[in-house]
Amino acid sequence: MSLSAVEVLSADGVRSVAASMGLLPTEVDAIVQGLGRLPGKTELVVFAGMWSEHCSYKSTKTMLATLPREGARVLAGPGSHAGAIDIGDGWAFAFKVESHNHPSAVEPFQGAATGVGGILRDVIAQGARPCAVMDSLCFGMPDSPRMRHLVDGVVAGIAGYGNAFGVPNVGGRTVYDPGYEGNPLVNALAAGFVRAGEMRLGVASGAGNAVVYVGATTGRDGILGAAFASEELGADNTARRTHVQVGDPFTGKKLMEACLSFTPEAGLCGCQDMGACGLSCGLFEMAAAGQVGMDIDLGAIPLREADMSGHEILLSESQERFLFVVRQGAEAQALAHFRRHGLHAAVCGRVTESGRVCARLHGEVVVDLPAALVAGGAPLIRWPQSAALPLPRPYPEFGAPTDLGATLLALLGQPGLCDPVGVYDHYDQTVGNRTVRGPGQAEAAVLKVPGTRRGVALTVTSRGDLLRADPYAGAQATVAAACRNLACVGAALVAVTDGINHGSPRDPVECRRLAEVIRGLGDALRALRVPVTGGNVSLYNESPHGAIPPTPMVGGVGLVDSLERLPTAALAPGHTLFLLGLWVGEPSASFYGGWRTKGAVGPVAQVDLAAETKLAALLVAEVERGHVAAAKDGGKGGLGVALAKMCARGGCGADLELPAVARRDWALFGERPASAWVSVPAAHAAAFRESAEHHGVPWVQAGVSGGDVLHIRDLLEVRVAALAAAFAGGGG
Amino acid sequence: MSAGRPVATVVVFPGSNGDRDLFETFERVGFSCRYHPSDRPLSGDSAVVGLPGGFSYGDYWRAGMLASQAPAVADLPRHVEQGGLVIGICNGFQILVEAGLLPGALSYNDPPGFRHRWLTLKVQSACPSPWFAAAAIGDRWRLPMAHGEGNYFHPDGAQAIQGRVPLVYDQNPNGSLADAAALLDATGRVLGVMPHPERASDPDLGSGDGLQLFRAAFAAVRRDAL
Amino acid sequence: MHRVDLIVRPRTGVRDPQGDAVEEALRGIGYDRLKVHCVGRFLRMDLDVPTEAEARRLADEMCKRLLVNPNLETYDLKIESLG
Amino acid sequence: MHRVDLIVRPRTGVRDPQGDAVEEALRGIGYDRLKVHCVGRFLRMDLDVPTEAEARRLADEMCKRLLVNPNLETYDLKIESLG
Ligand SMILES: Nc1ncnc2c1ncn2[C@@H]1O[C@H](COP(=O)(O)OP(=O)(O)O)[C@@H](O)[C@H]1O
Ligand SMILES: [Mg+2]
Repeated sequence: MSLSAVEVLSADGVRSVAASMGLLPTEVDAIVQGLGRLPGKTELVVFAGMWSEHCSYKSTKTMLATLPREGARVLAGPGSHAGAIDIGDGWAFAFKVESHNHPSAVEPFQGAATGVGGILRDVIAQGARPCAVMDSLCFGMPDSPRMRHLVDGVVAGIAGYGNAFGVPNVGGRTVYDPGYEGNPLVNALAAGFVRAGEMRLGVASGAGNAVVYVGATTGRDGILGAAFASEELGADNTARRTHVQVGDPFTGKKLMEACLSFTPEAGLCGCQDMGACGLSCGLFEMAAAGQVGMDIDLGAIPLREADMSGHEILLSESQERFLFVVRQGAEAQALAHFRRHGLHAAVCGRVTESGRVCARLHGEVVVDLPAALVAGGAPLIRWPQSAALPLPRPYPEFGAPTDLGATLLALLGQPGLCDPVGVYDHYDQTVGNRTVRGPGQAEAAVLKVPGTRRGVALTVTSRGDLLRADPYAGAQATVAAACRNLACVGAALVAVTDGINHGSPRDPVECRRLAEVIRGLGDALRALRVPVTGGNVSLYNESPHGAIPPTPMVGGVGLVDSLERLPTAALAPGHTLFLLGLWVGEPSASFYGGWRTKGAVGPVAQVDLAAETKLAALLVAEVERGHVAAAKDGGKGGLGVALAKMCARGGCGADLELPAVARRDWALFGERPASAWVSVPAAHAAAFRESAEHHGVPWVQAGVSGGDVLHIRDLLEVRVAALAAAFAGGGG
Repeated sequence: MSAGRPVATVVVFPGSNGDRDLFETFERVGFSCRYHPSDRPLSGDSAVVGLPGGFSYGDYWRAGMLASQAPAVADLPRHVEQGGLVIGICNGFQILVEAGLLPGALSYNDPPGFRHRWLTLKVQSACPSPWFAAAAIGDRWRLPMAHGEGNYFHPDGAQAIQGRVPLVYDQNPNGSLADAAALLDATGRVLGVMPHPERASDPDLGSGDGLQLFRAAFAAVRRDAL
Repeated sequence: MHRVDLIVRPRTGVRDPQGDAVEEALRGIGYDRLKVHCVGRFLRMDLDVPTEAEARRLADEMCKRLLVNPNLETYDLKIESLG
Repeated sequence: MHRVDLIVRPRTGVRDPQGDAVEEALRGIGYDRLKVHCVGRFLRMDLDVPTEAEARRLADEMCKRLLVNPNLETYDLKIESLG
């Protein structure tokens, strides 16, 4: 098939068009070699999109391959729409994280909204009905009007999409740190239940089968958005404004119902969301996965604007669109099905045996490319890595504050530590009738498995502040935190999805950090025997202020055997309080240290994964025995802040005594992994002690809960009302 | 179809998202429940019709407005005349008001914006209604709210809805007239409620208080059938 | 063919929390010599009817049936012939 | 004193899901000779400034700073002296 004459470029033409679209000279060589001819204009644009970092993972594929993927429960791993695990009772649980950092920086509301819409469609493509979303947000300090506007826009966008779509938001993270000043992070995780045998594949098959377009119309939205997500943000974002995509949760909801009710019996052979790179991505990835080809008539695509060019149609990132492969002969009913749901639907081509995707517009061939070359043929890149990492600026000497109670109150009111209720009360948390524990109700979210009294626990963690100091230890700490959060609701971590947010890999220091992040994640996951089932990488998170701190986000999934004995994170009176883990008064990289020193970074406490494993095993066992009323792990703000949050949430005080240490401020507010507070009904205290011994977890029986004062002898004495007021904060 | 069980119908509008929650709740208290697309007239055999929560037509333009014109909604007056019960929850309440089955209007929350929150509500005396037959005046229920347009308004003020408000907010979250969280029609058979009783139908999820409404309706329908 | 511009706004006397919020936000960034009357909705549509009178009749009907809630709102129509 | 009427609507080419849904619903109840162009927002405010030029300048500034999202929207101002 020969390309339309207007598509043909000279060798020089190819080089200059390629360069203007960010393709590297080596990539142009690979294209020419792979094709055995010069690419045409539209073909080059397709390569620019499909070989962008966002779509091809060319800089990280090799590193990501080192993450553990195997596990007895894994039903679908990296490479599927969303990963999925077997959770028993005939159910699979699909879940995945996605980033929308760059779009949200440019257009906070729509950027965040379309981020949620996109990740929901990945879960739907897997065949699952979404049951929850979570969001992990990193912003600059919220004191400028510009940042407030950004925060409000992002939160409204997440709320706007999820609420209308009808999926509950069950938790997240909200971080404020100057490191994200010019480049916020917006990561969203979606999860859903699907009958184990009913998962779907993004694979085209069967020559003669129809390629069917379904959903919203195609406009000039976000063209080459994927390539854009692979660039650094310049100071001037205004020039990119024509790229903005608009989400439509109403159409998203109709699309979900139409997709989930379209079955193999009705002609479904394969399906895929048209996400980054839009139609191109759907066509080439499905064809490549099935080792087939496709003949496509771009003139059949339902357009919002007339006179769109071939490359605009192929690369548009208009939202709420799916591509289906439908069995030959079943087209008419399929189209009727989708139209009955109020969607646009059209047969736009046929599956062939050629292995090539050939697209015509007005009868002229604009693209004729081997599917495997486009989807998967991008040359991998090994950017140079610096040998050593610069050492962080260490803490200058500073003394312990005299009034630890006042320090606790001040810390508790900081943006990022105080209650983020101002974020999550914009989110519907209960639609769908599955939310057993939502935002603010426990250390991890818990969802009820349909038709059972069992639960799935979910958490997201991210600790860019620790990774700034030590990407390897920080990445491990991020995984460990996910494991601990789940253990606090009695769930063992069984699988994770990871979202890597990073600066430019072209900078050797950043590239080294990236390698360390992935090494840290991999080592921690291997030690805990937990697989990754999928994830997302967002690079080039840079701004005129520099690269963001490396910020892997970990979405952890665990199983709760019985909902009957589920702990909360709120203290109630009359229970025995245990401190688990070590009580040590030494400096450590922490929110407290950064706050006291205005941004210096201390030594990151080494993560002891054996200790984490023991702690988690103890918590899971004791929750299971019904011995745990409330549990909260030591995280950001240390054990002191964790305890204060339990008091504030429960409106309950405590009277405690702890071993003497050299620096009481570091013991309270320093951050050490493998620690937690547990409140135990007094009748079970002895059994709990025994169990802690048995599991090899260091413990202190610190005192009892009750009253309206938090009193830690020789350390501090603060009224619960004051804690609650500080926790209610102002920082959002 | 299970013989003998009274039938409840959940009307599904494009964009409804509480349809499954309502369906499961009807089933839990004993109804045989079925979904019904809003673009078709109602079939005559159900004892109860439920309009679910959600964002019909995306809540675009004005919540409930576009859905209020649906053929299934147009059939509701006949259903009520024949003794049938109706419940509209959240968006369903908005639709009932827009369709004129309940008086007044639901406007933007004051303070503005969508809010999700667990609330305490108080049962108060109102015209007799099968929905509240089992509830005692003064009972307190815990239900979640999740809406942006739940601010009940009536141009003639509070006396216009006197005796029609069976549930009031302990702490008014949205500026509703007379703290009204729910409203009955003159027959007591049509109920609009802004918070979500169907999401408080499983103690595992935080509260089972909402079940009382559905159990009462089931008992009433059963009694009528005898 | 006629173009219809419809503005729907809260009736006088009806509370307008959205308008209040916008006024507050504007004051918050330093505009103090202002009073926001109301926040409303706008819709532009083309009606394929021959006369302006017919366009107005149709548009009025849509407003009464659907687009305007008389308990809360009032509306203005602007109609223009597109020739 | 000047009265400002502001209409904010989606820029041409930008997707307008709201307009699409309203059109779909209007067609659904039998209005088929229509095309909804867009759905937008309306705001009416009074500005306590002496000249129309000053009112326009201020209103333009408010639009740029707060009321209009230039990524997606465009706007029209109508200004009237209240004497
Ligand atoms: N962006 C967000 N979206 C939804 N929920 C959030 C978000 N940020 C924080 N939360 C929820 O708020 C609660 C408190 O958060 P945080 O203070 O970070 O954690 P913790 O209570 O575990 O110390 C948690 O339940 C968390 O899930
Ligand atoms: Mg925690």
